Amino acid sequence: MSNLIFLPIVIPLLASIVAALFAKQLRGVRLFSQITAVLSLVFISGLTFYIFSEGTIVGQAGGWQAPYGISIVGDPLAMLLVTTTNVIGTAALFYAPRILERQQETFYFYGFYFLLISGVSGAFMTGDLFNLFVFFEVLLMASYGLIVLGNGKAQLRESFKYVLFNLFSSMLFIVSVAYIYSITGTVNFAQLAERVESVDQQGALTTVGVILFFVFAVKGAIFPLYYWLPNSYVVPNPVVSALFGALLTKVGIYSIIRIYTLIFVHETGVTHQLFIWLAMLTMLFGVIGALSTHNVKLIIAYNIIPAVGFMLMGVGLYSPESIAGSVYYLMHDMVIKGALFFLIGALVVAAGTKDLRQMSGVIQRYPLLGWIFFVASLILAGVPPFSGFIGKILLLEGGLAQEEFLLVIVALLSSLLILLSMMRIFVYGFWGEKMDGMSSDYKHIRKLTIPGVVLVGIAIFLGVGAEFVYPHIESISNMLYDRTEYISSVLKES
Amino acid sequence: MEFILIGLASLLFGTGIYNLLQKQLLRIIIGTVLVSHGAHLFLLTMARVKTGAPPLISDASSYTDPLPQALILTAIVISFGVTSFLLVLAYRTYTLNKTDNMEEMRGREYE
Amino acid sequence: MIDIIISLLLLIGTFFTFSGSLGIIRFPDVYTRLHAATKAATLGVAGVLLGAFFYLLFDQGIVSGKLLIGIVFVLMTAPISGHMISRAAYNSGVQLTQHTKHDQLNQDTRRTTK
Amino acid sequence: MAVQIVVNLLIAITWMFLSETYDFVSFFVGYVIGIGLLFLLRRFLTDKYYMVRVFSVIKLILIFIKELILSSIEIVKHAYKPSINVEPGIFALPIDLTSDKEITLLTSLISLTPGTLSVSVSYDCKHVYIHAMDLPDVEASINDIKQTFESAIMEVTR
Amino acid sequence: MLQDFGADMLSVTVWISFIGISLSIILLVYRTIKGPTNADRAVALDSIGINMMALVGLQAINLATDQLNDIVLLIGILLFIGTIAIAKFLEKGVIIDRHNH
Amino acid sequence: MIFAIFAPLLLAIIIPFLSRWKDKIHTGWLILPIPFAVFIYFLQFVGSDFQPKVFSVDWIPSLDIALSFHLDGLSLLFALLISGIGTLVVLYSIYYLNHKEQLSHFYTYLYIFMTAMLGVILSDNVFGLYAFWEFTSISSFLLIGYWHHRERSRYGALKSMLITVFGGFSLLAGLILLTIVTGTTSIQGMVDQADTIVNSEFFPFILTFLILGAFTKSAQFPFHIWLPDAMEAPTPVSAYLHSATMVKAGIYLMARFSPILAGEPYVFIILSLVGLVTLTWGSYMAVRQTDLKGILAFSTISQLGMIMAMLGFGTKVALFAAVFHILNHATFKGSLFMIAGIVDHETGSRDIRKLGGLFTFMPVSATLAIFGTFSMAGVPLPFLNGFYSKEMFFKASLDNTASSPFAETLVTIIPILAVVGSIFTFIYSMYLFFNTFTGESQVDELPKHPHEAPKMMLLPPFILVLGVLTIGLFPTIFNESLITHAADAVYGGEANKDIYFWHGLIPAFYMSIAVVVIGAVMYLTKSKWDRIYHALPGRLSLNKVYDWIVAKTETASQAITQFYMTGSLRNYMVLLLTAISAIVISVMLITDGMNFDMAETAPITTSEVLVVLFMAAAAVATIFARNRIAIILIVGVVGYGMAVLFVMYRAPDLALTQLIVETVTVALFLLCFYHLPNLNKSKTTWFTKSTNVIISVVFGLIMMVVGISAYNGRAFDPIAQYFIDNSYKLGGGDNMVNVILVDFRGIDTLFEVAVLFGAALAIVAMIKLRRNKGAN
Ligand code: NA
Ligand code: NA
Repeated sequence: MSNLIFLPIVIPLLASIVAALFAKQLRGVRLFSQITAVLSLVFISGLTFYIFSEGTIVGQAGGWQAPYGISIVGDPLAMLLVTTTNVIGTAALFYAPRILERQQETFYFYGFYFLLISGVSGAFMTGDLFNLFVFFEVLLMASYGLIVLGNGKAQLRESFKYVLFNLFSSMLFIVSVAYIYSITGTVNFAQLAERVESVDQQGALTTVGVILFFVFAVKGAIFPLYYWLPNSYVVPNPVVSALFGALLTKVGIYSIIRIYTLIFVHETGVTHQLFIWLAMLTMLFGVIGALSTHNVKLIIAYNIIPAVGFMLMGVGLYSPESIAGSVYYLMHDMVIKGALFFLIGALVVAAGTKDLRQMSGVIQRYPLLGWIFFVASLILAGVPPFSGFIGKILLLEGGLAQEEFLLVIVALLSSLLILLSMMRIFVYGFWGEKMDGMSSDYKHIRKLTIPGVVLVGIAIFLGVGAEFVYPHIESISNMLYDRTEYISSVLKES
Repeated sequence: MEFILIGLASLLFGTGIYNLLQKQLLRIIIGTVLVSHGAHLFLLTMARVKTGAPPLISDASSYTDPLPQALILTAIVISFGVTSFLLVLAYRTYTLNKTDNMEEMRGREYE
Repeated sequence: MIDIIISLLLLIGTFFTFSGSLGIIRFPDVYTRLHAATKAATLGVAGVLLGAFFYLLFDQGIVSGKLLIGIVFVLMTAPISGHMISRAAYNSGVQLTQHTKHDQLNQDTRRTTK
Repeated sequence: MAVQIVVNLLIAITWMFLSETYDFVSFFVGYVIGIGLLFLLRRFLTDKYYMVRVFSVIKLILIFIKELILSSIEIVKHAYKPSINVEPGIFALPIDLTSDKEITLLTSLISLTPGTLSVSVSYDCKHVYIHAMDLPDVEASINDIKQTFESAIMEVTR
Repeated sequence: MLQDFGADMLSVTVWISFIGISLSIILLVYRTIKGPTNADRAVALDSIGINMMALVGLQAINLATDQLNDIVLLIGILLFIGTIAIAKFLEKGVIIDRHNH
Repeated sequence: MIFAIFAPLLLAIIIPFLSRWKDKIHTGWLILPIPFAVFIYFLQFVGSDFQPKVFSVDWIPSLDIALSFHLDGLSLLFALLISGIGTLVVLYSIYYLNHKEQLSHFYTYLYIFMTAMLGVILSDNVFGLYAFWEFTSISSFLLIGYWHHRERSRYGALKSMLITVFGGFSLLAGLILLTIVTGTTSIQGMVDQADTIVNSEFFPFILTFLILGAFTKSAQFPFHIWLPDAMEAPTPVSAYLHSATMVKAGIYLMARFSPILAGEPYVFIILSLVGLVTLTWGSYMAVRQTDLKGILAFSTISQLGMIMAMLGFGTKVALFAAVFHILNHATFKGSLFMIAGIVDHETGSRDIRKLGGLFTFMPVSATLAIFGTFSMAGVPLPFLNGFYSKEMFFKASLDNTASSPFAETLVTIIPILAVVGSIFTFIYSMYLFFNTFTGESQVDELPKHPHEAPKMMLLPPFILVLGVLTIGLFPTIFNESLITHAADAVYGGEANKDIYFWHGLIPAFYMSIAVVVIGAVMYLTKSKWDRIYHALPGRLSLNKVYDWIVAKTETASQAITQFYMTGSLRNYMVLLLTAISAIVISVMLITDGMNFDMAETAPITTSEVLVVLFMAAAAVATIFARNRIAIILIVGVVGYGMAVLFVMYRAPDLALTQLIVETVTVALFLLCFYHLPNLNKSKTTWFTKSTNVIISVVFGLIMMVVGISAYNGRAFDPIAQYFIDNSYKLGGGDNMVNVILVDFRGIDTLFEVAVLFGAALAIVAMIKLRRNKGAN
């Protein structure tokens, strides 16, 4: 069983190679990718259910026991996120052929896609700090590949900035690993967790922890390190934006959740309080950005940022409820961001423009798109009974219980402004007199809408059917809060 | 000796950052290269240097910590991959945008 | 005894290497500097490496073929590199020092181009 | 020549099998024996005994090393002189060598000779342009190179 | 007696050589930075490589290991390739690079 | 009961599929039975022996969120209003809306709204309540924006949504705080712990959050501004939302929590004050309106203020009156909206200045309107229910006790404000009726020739007027079977029992008389007062505040975002580095993170120092180099220096790799920057340069200080010994680094190759795609 745990990482890697090798046989590759994605989604879902019921599976690569080898840890949190990743990815694969140019598909879209999935899954599952760096690089490299697929002026320009920011944070990552290794002499999460506790002089460790935080903060787009995000997420093809929006920043925030609940919890008064402040600023500046533009894609891209703020808020509050809130929100946000980027891609194709000022009455021709977008907006804003609401309740509960009133008010205010930014699209873009120049290719738009519909359906389920999901999230959060299970399952031999 | 090396690594970081803050594509990339050298050097230094024989099994009594070396090796190769990509990207960016000045590539048209 | 020979090799090698570098610093133009690089430095490194070869051979009992090949390789490639650089320098228009007396290449090139 | 080397190698390996020691020393002994055998059988060989060429190569290398040492000393002298008063210049050396291999070898060797450095080869391969560190007399330099290297190279290649 | 002297001398020599070569590299770095032409830099860089080979050789004596020989050889090969590449580049670069100095 | 609540929602899902028959039959007919059935269902509970009922279905038990419904008197009253008036509104809409419109949308929204409203008033679980609450906001947004091709509709829809959702979020915070304080999510459970809540340190926050939720929803001053714009909705919607449902949700909320809140000094002050201000302001504003629906909108605002004020008084009388007035207001306001719709429908205009003398053309409508308006005005006639509750209101306004000096002042001005507000109410009621139905008719100026509406369209307002009269004539029946139970629920015990027409010559009676007399005089001389009515910029100014906030949010967002999202890589880098530096330095200082107790180090040797020096020199030189090849070569020096360091520090494998990588990188550099122009002397300002220097230096120093501290802070032996011991034994190799790479940490290596693979693909894609596609 413990060898199966590598498959979520290895299958996409192999698929990536196959897809790249046969990239010119486009039809074959498409079919291969879709089949592979669906099959591995089925497999991973099964594995996840198994782990939910039977407990964490730890794969020690090459049979070397932790902390000497690299542990791939299939704990419920990791598996939950890997499953979500694959869900969104699979949806993206069915969206891609309809929105990508042929050129872009043949130039290794599918190769990059699988590489991205492999990197993201690896980042979720690894139990080793340096290995996390490696998986970061894998997923970043894949994202670089995806972002340059447009290969136009703007794409390349924004890609350059994007690559630089990530490169710099990667370097900071290495330095942080160096610092941590110097103090603790290990890079294994579980062993780090054990050792960090018993370090005498913790000031230096806290400082290092904060530096490491910034590494993830750049990837996770936390204030004030998200400058690279909006434009980099706007210039690529919608399917790429969807993958980015749903997966990339989430890896950063996942790492924060993991590391600042497992390892650096020795001085929460400093680190986690810092998170709370940054969470507030992230939410505020994110929505401010979302309100600042008439580019519909950019509105969605900016909306990634406040969501990150919400998740960070949960880590900052550091209580079982708030962590559960962050995890729920994380899962929810992956799904809904994927959906929104799909839908907004469809909207841009349908309306023939990205500019809200030139858009109106789209719903009159494309009611399904309009209504799904409307529901997606509500989900995003955390309106009950959808998925965003569950996470929000938990986070607010956590915040209020700790009397962080300012934080709660900022969170609610930004929820309101998120709704405003989304409703602006609905009211000014979908409503109104039927505009000229709208696409009349109903079939195409319909096909572009379907993947979004599926994801929105999942998001609705995550809210309405929260009872099927939440107990797992609760146990995940308890595991995160009480670290012993993770540590013991990884270090069981020693 | 380690403190001198830490100083050098920090200097590499500093100079790298200074270059990163410039306008020309080339300088910016040079900056990333310097920063990555600095990062690798940190990894080397923080594991303590010269504490024994090279990590090759022989009859020596003590060896230098091999783990950081393995990590650096991975990091070097990865940096190389990314830098190569970045170089080609810079080249393409330059040829398409017809400038190597980043300040002329702000791209505000999306707002 | 052998250690003394090795030491001498090392010292001589270092001396030549250092002198070559000094020449590269002090000589007036790229061509004269190349003289220093292709001769003194090459010889110097060959000396040091030979010292190392002997050390491994006699003190450690290791026959290090790679080191030997390395020496030969340097000796073989240094002049080629020097030639390449000087040609590149000349073709890219690097000026000779003002003290230069003859420049037949320049004259010939002018003749053929006219 | 290639055939001879292969034969020599076979002899060396055979020797290793015969002496049942498989290390460098026995290989070396076998190779030396092979050289001797080939020398004895040289009249039965169709082309020139290859060791002759090997000797000329060794001779060339020795010349080369000698020149290298001499020229290096020359350079070192200049490097430490308080003031550098040389008269550098470029001159054309007429050559009789034809193949690329030979010319490359020559230009390389020239570069290592005291005070000279090959800069360029003319398009018709009749001249090598040489930069000299100190060029008091062009003719003398030309003769010097022709006598030492060019003949030695020809010995090896022809 | 002589052997002891030789061993002592060797360690001193290696030390002296280390310093000599390092100083030599510093001189070359100066030339690399200073130029004035790129050809000068190429020469200096080439020499730095050669000096590095010597340095690695010294370290091989210092650590009494033959594992560094690969590096010596590799430096030699790379240096050659690199120098040729740079020279080729300098030669072609003339088209645009005319106003370099 | 669950079915009763969700029946409209279920139907809403089916409605779009019903629309295929819309050519044959108006969709409204098909769906009319549902609300009626719901009404009948709830009607069966009515009776003097009513006992609260509880129905519950688990939803998310692990979060203590359930669909648990508690049907008490208050809920029952509301449920009847919602389903009853809902039925009438659907019936009315069948005649009001043309069947060519997208009726399926309309009814879908309406039925979602109906379920949401029923859910709000029946939920016992606070999160259930909140969920339904938000759905009322959303469905009313859709209803208001039903004619979304009209700019005003979109504006009104967005405005109502923003304000009510704002309130909703606030309510959520309040509800969560309540669950934190009480440990239960059940409202009844909270009511049982009223003391815990009131004495909790969170109470001020709970109060603020709840009140904000209620005020925004119930259009209390100054959040009332969304309501007039919501009149852009089709009139059936207005009749429904603003008489009985949506706007009463806030009232309901305050009533629901009244057992906890009533009597609290702050509750008294805030609710009474805001309620009365809303009452006065709304009625004053209503007088100025010229649009029939505008008058009714502000009338609604003022009536809501009145009810809110009574909830604030918190006395038995006041609470009873509040509940009673909820019912009364629903009847007369519902009928008036419908009449206004009929007038609009049949004349094509709602402008009161163009209307007049319609009595002749529409006698039935006019008759119905008499009862509605006079009841609203509180004219003391025994068959008008409005008077009963108005009189009780006056009575309650005189019956307050003060607990603080401020409250004392308030207690004295409450009756005054009550009378003033009621005077205005009287005026606009008269104005509404007489200016529409009597006086000179201007038939020619109207878009349509007026005539009476179809009988069936008159039926809904007729039924409501019938309600007005029945309640007025037989208050006791309603009281015993319905209102008492509701009042008990609000009071949290035995509330007032009796409704009398004649209380005797109590002060309240004089107040009623004063209202009628002064009101009549002022109405008759209305033209003389016009200047006063228009003296204040009034409605416009508050709207302007809203518009200003929305516009400012947008422009300020733009300004802020454009200020720092400059697109300039350098600016971003500067911000990033400054932020990291500042925070890391602060953390270092706070946690005392610097550690200068020097740990053991390797000895310093000259040659190593020299190597370090040459690398340092080269690194610094990159800054000053002007020549592009020079800079590349100098960086090569640094790279080779790294290799030397690796050799010196016993890492031969690293040195090898570094050498190859560095050479290839330099070659690639040369290749890629082949065509680039030289690095011209950049025109950077002195300021830019010095910030660059400062940032680089500071960041470098931080790295150094943290590095030194981390170095000195070694607390454990590294795990290296295991590798040293086991590389050969277990890994089968004598080069430990290699063994680690391919065996212990094989995954690293595998994915390092994956990175190279990705890089290669990306490079190929970049180069090849260009050829095929060309620059765009
Ligand atoms: Na527009
Ligand atoms: Na629009």
